[in-house]
Amino acid sequence: MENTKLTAKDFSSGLPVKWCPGCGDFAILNVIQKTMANMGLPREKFAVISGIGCSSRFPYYVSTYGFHTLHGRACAVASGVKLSNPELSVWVITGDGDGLSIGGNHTMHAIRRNMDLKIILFNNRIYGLTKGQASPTTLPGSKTKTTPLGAIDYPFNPARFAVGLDCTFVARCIDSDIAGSTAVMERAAKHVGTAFVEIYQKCVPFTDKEFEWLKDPATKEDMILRVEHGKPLVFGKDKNKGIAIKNMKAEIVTFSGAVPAEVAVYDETNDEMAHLISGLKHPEFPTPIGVFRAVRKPAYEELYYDQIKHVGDTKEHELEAVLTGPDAWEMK
Amino acid sequence: MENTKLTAKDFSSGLPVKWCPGCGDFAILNVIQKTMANMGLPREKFAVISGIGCSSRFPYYVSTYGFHTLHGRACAVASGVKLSNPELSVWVITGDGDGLSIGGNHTMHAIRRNMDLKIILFNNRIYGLTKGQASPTTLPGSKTKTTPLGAIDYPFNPARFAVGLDCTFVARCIDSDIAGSTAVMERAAKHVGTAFVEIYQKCVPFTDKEFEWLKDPATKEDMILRVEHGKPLVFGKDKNKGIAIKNMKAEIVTFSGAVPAEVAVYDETNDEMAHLISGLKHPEFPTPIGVFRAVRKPAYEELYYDQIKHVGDTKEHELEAVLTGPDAWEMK
Amino acid sequence: MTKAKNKSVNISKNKSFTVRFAGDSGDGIQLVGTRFANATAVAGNELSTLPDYPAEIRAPAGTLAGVSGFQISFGDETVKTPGNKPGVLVVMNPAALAVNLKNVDKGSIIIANSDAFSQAGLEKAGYKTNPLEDGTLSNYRVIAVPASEMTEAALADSGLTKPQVMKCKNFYMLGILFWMYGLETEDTKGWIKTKFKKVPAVAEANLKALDSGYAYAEATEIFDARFETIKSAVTPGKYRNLTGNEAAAYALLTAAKLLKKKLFYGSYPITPASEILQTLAKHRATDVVVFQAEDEIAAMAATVGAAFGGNFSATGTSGPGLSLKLESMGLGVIAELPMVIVDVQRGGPSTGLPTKTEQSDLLQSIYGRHGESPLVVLAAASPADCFYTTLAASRIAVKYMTPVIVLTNSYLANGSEPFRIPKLSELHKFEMAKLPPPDQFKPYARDPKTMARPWAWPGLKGYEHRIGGLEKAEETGAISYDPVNHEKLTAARSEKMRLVAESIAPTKICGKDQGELLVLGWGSTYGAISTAMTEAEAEGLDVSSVHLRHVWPLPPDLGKVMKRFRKVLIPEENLGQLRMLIRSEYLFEPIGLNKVQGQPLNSDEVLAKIKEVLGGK
Amino acid sequence: MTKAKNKSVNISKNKSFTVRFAGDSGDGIQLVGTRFANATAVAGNELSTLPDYPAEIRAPAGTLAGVSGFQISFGDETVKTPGNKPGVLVVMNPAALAVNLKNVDKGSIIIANSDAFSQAGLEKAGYKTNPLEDGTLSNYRVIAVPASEMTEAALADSGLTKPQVMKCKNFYMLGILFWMYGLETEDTKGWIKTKFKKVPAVAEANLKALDSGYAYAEATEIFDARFETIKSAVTPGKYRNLTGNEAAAYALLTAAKLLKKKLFYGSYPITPASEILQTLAKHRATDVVVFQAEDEIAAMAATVGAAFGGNFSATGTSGPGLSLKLESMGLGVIAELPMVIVDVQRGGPSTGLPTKTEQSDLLQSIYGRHGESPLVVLAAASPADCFYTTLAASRIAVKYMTPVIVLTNSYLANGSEPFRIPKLSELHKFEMAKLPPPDQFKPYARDPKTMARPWAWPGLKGYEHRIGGLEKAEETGAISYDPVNHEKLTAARSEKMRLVAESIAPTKICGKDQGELLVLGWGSTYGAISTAMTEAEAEGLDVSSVHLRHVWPLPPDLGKVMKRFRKVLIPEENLGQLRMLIRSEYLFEPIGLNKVQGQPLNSDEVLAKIKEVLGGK
Ligand SMILES: Cc1ncc(C[n+]2csc(CCOP(=O)(O)OP(=O)(O)O)c2C)c(N)n1
Ligand SMILES: Cc1ncc(C[n+]2csc(CCOP(=O)(O)OP(=O)(O)O)c2C)c(N)n1
Ligand code: SF4
Ligand code: SF4
Ligand SMILES: [Mg+2]
Ligand SMILES: [Mg+2]
Repeated sequence: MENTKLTAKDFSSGLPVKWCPGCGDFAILNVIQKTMANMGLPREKFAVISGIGCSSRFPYYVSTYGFHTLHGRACAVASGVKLSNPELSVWVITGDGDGLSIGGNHTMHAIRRNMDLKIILFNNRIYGLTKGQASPTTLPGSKTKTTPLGAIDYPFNPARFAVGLDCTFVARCIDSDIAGSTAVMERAAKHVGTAFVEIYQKCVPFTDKEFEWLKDPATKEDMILRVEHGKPLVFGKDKNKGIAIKNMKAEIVTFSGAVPAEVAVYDETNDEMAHLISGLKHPEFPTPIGVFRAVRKPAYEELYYDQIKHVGDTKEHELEAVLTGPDAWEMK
Repeated sequence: MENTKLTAKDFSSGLPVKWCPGCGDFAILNVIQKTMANMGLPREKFAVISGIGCSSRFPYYVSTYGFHTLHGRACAVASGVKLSNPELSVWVITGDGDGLSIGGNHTMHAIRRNMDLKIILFNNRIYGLTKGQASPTTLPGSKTKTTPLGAIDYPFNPARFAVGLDCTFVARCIDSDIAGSTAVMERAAKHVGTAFVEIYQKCVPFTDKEFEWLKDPATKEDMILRVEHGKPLVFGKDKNKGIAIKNMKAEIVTFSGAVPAEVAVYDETNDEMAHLISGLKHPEFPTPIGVFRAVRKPAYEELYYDQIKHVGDTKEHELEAVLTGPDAWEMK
Repeated sequence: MTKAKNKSVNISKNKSFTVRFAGDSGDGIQLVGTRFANATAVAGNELSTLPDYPAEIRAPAGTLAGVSGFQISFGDETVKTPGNKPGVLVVMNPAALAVNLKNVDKGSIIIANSDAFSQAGLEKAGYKTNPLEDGTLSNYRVIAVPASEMTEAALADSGLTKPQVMKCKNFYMLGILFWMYGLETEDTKGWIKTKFKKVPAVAEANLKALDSGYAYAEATEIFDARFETIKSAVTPGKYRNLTGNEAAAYALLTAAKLLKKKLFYGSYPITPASEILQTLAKHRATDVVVFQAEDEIAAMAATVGAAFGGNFSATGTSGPGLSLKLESMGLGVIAELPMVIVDVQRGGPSTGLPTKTEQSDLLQSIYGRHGESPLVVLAAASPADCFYTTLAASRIAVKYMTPVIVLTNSYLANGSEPFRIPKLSELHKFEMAKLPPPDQFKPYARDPKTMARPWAWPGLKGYEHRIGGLEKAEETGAISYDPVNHEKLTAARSEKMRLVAESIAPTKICGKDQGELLVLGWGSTYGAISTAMTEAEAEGLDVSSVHLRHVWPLPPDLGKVMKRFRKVLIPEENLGQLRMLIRSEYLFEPIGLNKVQGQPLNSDEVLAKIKEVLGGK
Repeated sequence: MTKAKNKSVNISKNKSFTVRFAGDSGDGIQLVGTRFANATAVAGNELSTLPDYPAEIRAPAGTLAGVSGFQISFGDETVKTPGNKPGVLVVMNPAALAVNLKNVDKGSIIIANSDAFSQAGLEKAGYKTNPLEDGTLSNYRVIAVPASEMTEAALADSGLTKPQVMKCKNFYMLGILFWMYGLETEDTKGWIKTKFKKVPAVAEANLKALDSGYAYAEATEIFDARFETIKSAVTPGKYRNLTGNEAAAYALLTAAKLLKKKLFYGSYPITPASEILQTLAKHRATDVVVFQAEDEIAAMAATVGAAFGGNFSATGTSGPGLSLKLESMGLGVIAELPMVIVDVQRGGPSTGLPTKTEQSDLLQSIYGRHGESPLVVLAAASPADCFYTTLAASRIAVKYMTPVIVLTNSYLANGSEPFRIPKLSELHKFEMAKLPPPDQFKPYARDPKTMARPWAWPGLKGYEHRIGGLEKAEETGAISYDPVNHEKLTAARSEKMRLVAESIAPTKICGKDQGELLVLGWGSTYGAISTAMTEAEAEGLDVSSVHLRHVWPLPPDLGKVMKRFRKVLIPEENLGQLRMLIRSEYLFEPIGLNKVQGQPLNSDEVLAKIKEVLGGK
């Protein structure tokens, strides 16, 4: 696997990229191409599997193996790819509709099995490709083509959803925050087991303003909580606010000077902390981003091949023995 | 709705019940029939909707309206029943395979919407009807027809799954614990919004011993943690053990005499506590049963009808106005 | 009608005209197309329209991928399709010209916004030199209008920003077209005022652009032609333009009202069926429940649940969704509950061509479920017919207690035509079996005339009962593994289909009722076939036609009708799916005309085939 | 062969015998049935078996719902089915008698465990008086054996508990049957020893029960009859008994080995297909990946993924699962990846009759996907043929790069027959298109002989490419919305089917190759038709038969073959699905024999129909 070092450009398929000008997907594409280049794997060792949606056009733009499958089925197809060909680095590209609405069952079972997939969920809180219907992450009250009076469904919080399923790696990042999403992606790439990454993604025609408050330089530092393992949960332009946990509930504490002890120190291996933190919501709380959970547990395909490594490959005579079974007889 | 009081027997359809002798389903049937009788609703106001599985035979034995639908689709069919006919008390009867494997997506979206359904999941950790294949709750290492060397899948913990999805009512009970399951069922019946009840259920031919340790009078009090709102988390034959929560982790503390302050007092409205408690697992911890989470949030159908109550029913002339639209013209 | 007064122009009278608007997706093409359509309708024309969206949501501005089109044909009653090739092509930019030119016959008129033919614009469209000037269009009548510049000039004092001003140039072009066809601007002006009520400056600007375009055409020498249609005598009444998707949605609302039941519509978005869901979402009420499910399986299952719950219940989707719905639809079949499934067909297989049209889900609709699982399939012939076909499907569903599939496709779904708005009192009531008293109620006791079982829903006292997907015993509906019972129930479900067939009205033949050639069509090819038939008749060809709404079961007299013709031609947008059914049912080989291009068959193709068949006799 | 020595008995020689074991599901019926089958096989018989499980997992002991059955027919080469009616019925309790008596002709032998005919036992079976004594069975030859008592006596010193002892009475009965048919007990004894290795006392007890039964039959006067079959001359070699589900599973293992690829099998449990999954689960290896997915959609999607990943990949299911798999299967069609889908048909529609047999998914297999989405459908004729048909399907899938459906059903899946075990070296190699060098690789460049595109999987350097479910451009496989390209690709996918058809071996006619009547069968009716044919031939009737493995596309010479017969009869376990295809393809009306009872057609029914058709000529 010692190739000449590849660059992000080597991971571009050269095809014209057909997203709306200004779409958040462009930035994510760049970050992932760069991440792949840094993995030290040759292109043929990658498979990028997507469902259907704007985001799911992704594989066409990456110069690896790619499969643009069916709406909602990316995780299921990818599970087949990974199990059949376990040396591959398999990336699932999906949307909030693709991965959480029609594809919810496959997403959750991939996570349950800890299948070694990098599931990258582009959350623009809308059905982009079909032109603007509500998705399971659309916020209550939002007016979309299917919710003319405002959505009434309670939304999923994708990262918390994954944490709730005990996903071994869960992170959230923002399309425009290149440094943040690069850091998250690099760690996801190295994780063995299911890595679930939610990306807040701008959709120009339909949810243009959805994440603006997390991007506006004037306000963003007060709006974002950058979660880092081993570091206290501090935020704010002046780094003067922190999250304390009391009676299993989060509270904002404001301080000046040194970080007080009541401010929780983040532990990405603690399930309950991940659950609590991933649940913090605007406007009561800042919006957490970063790696929420990262633990190592054998991946499904590791367990699979481990359980049968003593069997090895089926030899011809072994197959013949199977065909024969314990009860055969000779006829002359 | 002032009928002569109905009894459990009034809720029996009289059909011969066709489960294996000793199946845990019998006890659950009795408890639910009794619960229904106590609800003060006439029989015609109930709809019992099931998928496919041994457990899903349930509706045939109840004298209300019933629909034995398709494998995995009970929550989806039931959502249609409830939305179309919102005064009904709609009960979903499902299994660990039916509700969490093939039906996972519908279960999770019903919970997300907080659709007013009582989802009763019979968890026997096996596919009973199809004679013994692994289910998503089958424990690792279990030998089943599809896992001859022992299951490798990580299992779902159904109650924790529901808590992770912010289900507004989540409980767990045990088939043979009539008092416990009656108490849970009575509360589920009254809950508005999704009530998710996991029942540990004995399957005679396939998972006979699965829950024995929770039933053996000699050991069960040390194995079970009865969770009650507002009460300290105490367990053990001698009521001398408790659960303390430190650094967002549970710990067992042993004491004598009064319950020490470090033993947590259960709060069924606290998401994080529900998440932590529902995650406690044998053998490190006792197995929690009871109501894990109960909060009131408008149910989907409440939100739906509320949002359009100002519209009311469509009058004929309103429909004619819709047909006409803003752009009609007269031709002579 | 506003008449041209200040210059002499040639007035061409014609039975019909076809106009195509094309431009960048940001140019407001669909909007002006729709307004133009409305104006022709108000002037008393028959018409048929078809939008043609780009596949990408927002392809880069000015590129070929970003071209949006809207075609309309209008005139007398022979207008049944949006027309084959436009006589007038309006292009807002070079890309629009590049994409559409191949579909315009020499000699036609091209009206172009010449301001958009800048170096940059030409390059994006792949032109090296300017086609308006380099002789490319020498065989066409080109009218170059500096629409951007003129609009800017007209709106100099509007107080709007430049981009806002530029958004008005479509109305400038529309003004020109209004003048050319002698159409009234009144209605559109009213529409602009309502639409931009909240931003009066924009309303004002659009009104001014419209008037300026109109005035420009009237004043300028370059417009030497005006057109007038020969109107048809139409049934008097109130009319509106309606797309096929709107028509299907309104039919469901109407069906529920006629049945005096709550409507339940459960669906999952999918192109090109989403507008049915979106239209109904606008009309939610306490008796109109619209449910966006998590996927198509849930949508179908909830639809079955709502039918069990006692609502008039329906779902809609397109091919991939239909595939997913089949299992739950089968539950509807064995549960014998009424429901309507609208399938807006698109190009397949798999994800295929999501925005393109096709007729390739016919066999799936009939045979797609496992086991012997029969249901009724109807197909709509035109956008407005989506209303009547869906209404007919609803009646059958309730009368016979069965799921019914309605096939439309993206051509019908997005196309529009005038629709005479019915009064509810004109529409006859629904037939539905009466419930016997509770003590005589048996869930699977059938009405022998329809084989319908009684429909009793939760809430009704005394009718409590249990049903499910396992085979059921005659009468009681209890689970039955009995072999002979299974055969009986299988026969009963199939007998129901026979009874539906018996109820179909006698087949209507267009043209002579015997002869050399019968053109047998179904669904969306109606317009193309009708137009071809009119032309064939004019040429004195010996050809008649029949158009099927009932594609399964087939009308019982169809065999006899076909026998009276020496040949039968079946035009279809698939590889021959109806043809296969006809072969199997009537044991002869019809001639096929099959087009699988994601594009509708057009009347020229049908006419050419008619001639080929007749020529070769 | 053990010969009866100590008493004089009548030995009836016959070409074949049919025996049915029946008892409570707790009685070990399937076990003794299987042992009996094995012994007949070892003795050189052809045979065919069919288990008949109760629908409930564990219905209450002794009830009608709890009756389990196992039928076997054995003898010479004319044995092709488990037989219509048993000549010997063995019943372990009254319920077993009540359930099975209607299927036994007068004059047949009934061997009953008379100890089970207690008051309680009779009541559970709905008998008021004891049928062994009240004259009910006066027209039968009843042999009442106090099997419980005798077993108890034999095992008095075994040290086992009473329930343990009672579990041995099936072997007691088996001993009697071994004696009656002169079968060796050796193999079964060996089997008992292995099976109960860990509990020697139980092994010992079962051996003793078997011997005691044998001795009892030999000693007692009541057994006056022994039977001997006339053996057929069979191909020499090693044989085993194989059910259809095992055969399908083994074929997939074999196919992967021949192809030198890893096998991927992704499935979701469903009756009656679960045993394929369970059988393969036993043989997992680093090159045999067996994946129990969360549902059928995931199973199919993962199967497509594994084919993309470069494995030889397959899935299996039954009707409801097939409905769910259709959309993902369509992705396999447009992606043109090789895969095999085994559909073990059961009674439909919907959940239907999950444990019963049918042939009603044929049209769904062909037409069930949206759009024009063709694939190949094969059908297996017998349990052992499930091996060869699945292997043939695998070859086609890889050679033509296409999904192939294999239709079996619960009758074949659970039934068994002897299977000559092939050496891998006997089986010819797989054909598969060669990959060109990377620089010449185009994902959709086709081999003109097969229309197969090249199969390049992730991991192969230089072949990186992207595919998907949208319509693809010729050669490159890039997304293409081009109309003419869509028509070309649609044609290419259908041309592939034509090429598969061309490769089908000439149709084999059983009997004369022209005449009055041709019986055309497919799939699981093979046994019944063959048996009927043998009898018809014996009676000198003018009838031949053809049995189809290739149900779609159909063999190209089939039309010509059928033309040589005045009439064609199609027996099917559905409402006429192959008949519909034949009508549509060949434009004539075959005669149908249709049974939709969840039960296999039997040879008597086929023979009667043959006679009816020939009589009525
Ligand atoms: C079976 C099926 N149902 C529906 C669709 C239509 N469809 C395509 S993409 C999409 C939703 C896309 O939303 P999301 O996954 O959030 O992706 P985005 O476009 O927002 O990136 C839908 C409903 C389909 N292609 N297939
Ligand atoms: C679409 C479909 N797939 C598979 C099946 C087969 N099936 C019926 S029940 C069942 C699993 C039952 O397990 P569970 O839901 O846990 O219920 P239990 O029998 O254990 O109560 C399966 C796989 C089916 N009926 N339909
Ligand atoms: S519609 Fe939204 S998600 Fe889709 S390409 Fe445009 S901006 Fe991106
Ligand atoms: S198999 Fe198990 S779950 Fe099913 S009826 Fe028997 S004991 Fe109950
Ligand atoms: Mg989205
Ligand atoms: Mg279960």
